[in-house]
Amino acid sequence: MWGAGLVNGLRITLRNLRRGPIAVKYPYEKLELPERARWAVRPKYFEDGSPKCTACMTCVRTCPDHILSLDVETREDKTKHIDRFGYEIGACMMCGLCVEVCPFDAIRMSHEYELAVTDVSGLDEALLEDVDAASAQRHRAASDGTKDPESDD
Amino acid sequence: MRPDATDSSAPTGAGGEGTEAGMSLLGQTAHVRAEAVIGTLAALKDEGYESLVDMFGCDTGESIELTYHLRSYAKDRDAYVKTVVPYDAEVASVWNVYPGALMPERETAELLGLHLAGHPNPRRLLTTDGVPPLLRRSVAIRSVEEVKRR
Amino acid sequence: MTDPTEDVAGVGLLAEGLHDPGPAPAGIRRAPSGVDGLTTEHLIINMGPQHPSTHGVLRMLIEVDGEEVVAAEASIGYLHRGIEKLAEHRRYNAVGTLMDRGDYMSGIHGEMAIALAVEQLMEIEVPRKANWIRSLTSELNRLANHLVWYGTFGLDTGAMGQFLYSMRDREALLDILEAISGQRMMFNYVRPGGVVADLPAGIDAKIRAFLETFDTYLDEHDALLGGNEIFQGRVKGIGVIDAGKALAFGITGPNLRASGADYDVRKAKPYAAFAELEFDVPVGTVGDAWDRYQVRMCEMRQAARMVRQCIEGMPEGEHIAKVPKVLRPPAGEVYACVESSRGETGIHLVSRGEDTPYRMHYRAPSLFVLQALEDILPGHLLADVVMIIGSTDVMMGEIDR
Amino acid sequence: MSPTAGVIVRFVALLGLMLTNGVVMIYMLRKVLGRLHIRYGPIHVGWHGTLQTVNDVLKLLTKEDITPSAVDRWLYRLAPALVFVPSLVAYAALPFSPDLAAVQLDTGLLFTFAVLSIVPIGILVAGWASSNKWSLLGGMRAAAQQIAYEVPLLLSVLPIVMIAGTASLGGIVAYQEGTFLGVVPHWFIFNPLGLASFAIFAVAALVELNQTPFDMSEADSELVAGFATEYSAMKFGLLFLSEFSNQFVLSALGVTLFFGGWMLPWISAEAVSSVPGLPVAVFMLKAYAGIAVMMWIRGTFPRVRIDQLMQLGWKRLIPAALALVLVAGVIHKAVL
Repeated sequence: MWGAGLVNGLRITLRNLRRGPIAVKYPYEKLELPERARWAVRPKYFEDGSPKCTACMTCVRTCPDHILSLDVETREDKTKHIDRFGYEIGACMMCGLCVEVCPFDAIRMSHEYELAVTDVSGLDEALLEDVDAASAQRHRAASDGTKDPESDD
Repeated sequence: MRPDATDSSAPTGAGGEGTEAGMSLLGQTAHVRAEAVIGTLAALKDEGYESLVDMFGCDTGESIELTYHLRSYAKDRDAYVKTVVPYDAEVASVWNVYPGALMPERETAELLGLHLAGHPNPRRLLTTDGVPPLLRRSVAIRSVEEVKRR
Repeated sequence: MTDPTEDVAGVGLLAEGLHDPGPAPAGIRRAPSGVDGLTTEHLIINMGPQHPSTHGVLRMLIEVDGEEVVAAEASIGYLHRGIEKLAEHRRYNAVGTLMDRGDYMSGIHGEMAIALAVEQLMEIEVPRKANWIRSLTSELNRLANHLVWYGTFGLDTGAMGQFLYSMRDREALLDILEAISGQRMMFNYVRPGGVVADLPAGIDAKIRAFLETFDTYLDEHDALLGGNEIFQGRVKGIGVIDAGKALAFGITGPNLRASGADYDVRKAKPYAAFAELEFDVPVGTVGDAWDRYQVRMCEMRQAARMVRQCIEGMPEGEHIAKVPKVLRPPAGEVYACVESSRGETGIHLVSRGEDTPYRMHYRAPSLFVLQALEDILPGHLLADVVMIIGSTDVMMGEIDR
Repeated sequence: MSPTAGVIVRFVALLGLMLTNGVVMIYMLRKVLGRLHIRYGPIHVGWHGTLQTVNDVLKLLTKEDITPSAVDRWLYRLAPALVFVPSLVAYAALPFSPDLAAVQLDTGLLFTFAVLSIVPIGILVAGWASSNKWSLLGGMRAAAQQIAYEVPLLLSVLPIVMIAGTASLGGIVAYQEGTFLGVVPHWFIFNPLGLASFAIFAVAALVELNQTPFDMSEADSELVAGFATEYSAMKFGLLFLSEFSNQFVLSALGVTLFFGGWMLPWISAEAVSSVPGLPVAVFMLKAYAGIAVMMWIRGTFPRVRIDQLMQLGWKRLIPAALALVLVAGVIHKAVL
């Protein structure tokens, strides 16, 4: 009969009505992210709070959009001091390539997705500022062989 | 105009004389002079290659190499017709043999700085007027420093 | 793209002044122009780039005689980001992020195309489990894409409900893909040599839960839109692309199969694990919007069936082959194609041995559908134009690249 | 009370009813459509979003009222009035209860349809005056569609007038009192002739109201926003509000003609009218039930193409309506 499809359509919308809304009321209820979700890049630290980054510039070279920048000064005794590890979060596409390629597991993809800022200067963050870079031996000592940090690159 | 010697008049099988070794990965490839392109394509179409899958150009440093990728669904085989044209050359449009080449030709001509002859609508497809031919090696991309200073 | 400030009349095909309308389609009687001194004029309408029902930023210049389309021309380029140029300056592991943004509804297919091209060049042997994971994620991505097509196709005809029901199912799919790859649409998951990470634990429970409810929901979708007589009346018989015209214009994928030509890259040139999966390929007869609708709905059922097979038969093993950190494929030129949800997405890769591609051409299936649209639109009504564009599921991201 | 004071009081009452109707119906539409589409609808503003529409009206009042330059100035301003006033006047003849009706007209039915037929003229003027190709198409479509469907709308109501013997809405409601063999109430919906004419009335009413599946004039997926594209702030508010009040008027008309107006089934008319306020409540409830069904249809069905709509109208509905009038005449003379 001509109208059968129409009536069936009405029945389906009514059944959906009875199923009840599935919308998540965002600011009040939040969905929890799966473990692998990739959002803003964040530095990682040793237990004593010093950053694991050894300023080896691998991630800076790997980033396809060139948004990571590292101002470093090497002192005479080969230790490095990171003035600013710049990260332009406004232009980051969160592809995770820097984290994959970092030989010292010094940065991670966090679960922070609420990254709105009110002022445009907030788009250019500094991951690490005015701090001493960790040295390779420190990593070897810390990991004592569990993970070989000196993988070749 | 007689298609030149390298063109394979009976392309089945004979069309396979790929030039450099590296090209063999592509399979049947026919290298043709620019004027013989339409002749070869028409011959291949009667041969059973009824569909043009793709058409694109590549800037090889000293000239532009146009590639026509044909396919015969009946025999499930692909064939490539390649030709080399100088920069800013006048390229004859093949749309009446393969109407599928209408837009790809416009895009290739626009992005590689060629001129289309015999095309119903030879206007620019993707970029507005005044934009240089982007896919030329000569047109530089923003350097890392420029990107950083944005 | 024509210069937006330019007067609309002086544009491409329409530049030669106004056309006289073709033969009136069946059932439409056209008022003769010039009768008793009344001359009718054709309107040139700008449908897009900001128009509610052009998918993405398509701008169609339509010359209309009353409601009937006399001539149509697509003016595109509003989403041109120069993916092919950018690819010449990126390393091989980062080109996948570009391909995600080409056809942004089926990122996995784009990434797979470039991965296959590099693997062919470097003769990398992909482990069996990686192939199975690739097939699983590509079918999940196809489902998500067809659901968006279904929802927006319903919106084009004016029904709001279908869009929200399809979004409900798509959310579940995107959550699964987020759990596997880390992001909902910009996956960056398939890499030359395999996939970047193995399946997370408990993912097959999540997929099984989705599949259970999905079958009932899919039948509901089909009944709600496809079963609706008004929709059938709107869709049957319009936008007919017969097999000959489809092949001549280089159309591939569901639009080609809807016109009756049985060609699917997953069957003709099997890649990933599609050789080991059984699925059948739906083929239409006439090639009108109704056949395109049927073909895509049936493809969704086949995709769900394949996802089920993938979970049950997932082999053990490595998820990626031993691949050097920086890929330097040997000099050469290769063409790798993939059955993406819109047709055959192909990558023509020219390499000169450096760590960045020398030239990467991205074959976009929607570009060939768009030029066929320009050819078939005259003769339809304005309301049909929206339906035909909706039924072919053209995607501006991959047309403009 | 002098007659002019009476008219002013009635006018203010109708205007108040129309505005509250508009506010309640917009909120109801969002909630019904929301729940149909498995989402919430407004929830933040006020208790469960009830103040949402009040906010919207305030927003429309305070928004800048832009008059595009290329617009036909006078017609552009006249159009919202041409659409809003008829839908306000159409409330006049509705019988809310045995004695409570703004105007007791003997030809209430014809008056309501006559007033409602001015609305398409307003839409056409709005479409033409906005000097925008999309709204011109929207205006043309609306004119063609509503003029084509006014004929079956009137014809479908003629059998009711013939059987009830009067064109006054109060009279028609009174006729529907009592029950047939004690079980079936005298409502016209249960009368076979009434059922047939209700089918045609429902389709024609949906087309008159530009409701899905016939919302051709502001088919948002084709014509951007149809005739209302160039209107902003309160002018758009007037167009929008009159669309909803038309919906209420036609739903109320359907209730009066087919579902026994303010009557309750199986209860006598005096019992209902003895309780103060009950008839008005029953009438409004039935009218809103009709509106809910329209919203249910709006959330489900796609849109019909304009030429299919015309063919349905001229080739199927009008002949059917004419045949129905013929059959009703013969039966009415032979049987009753």
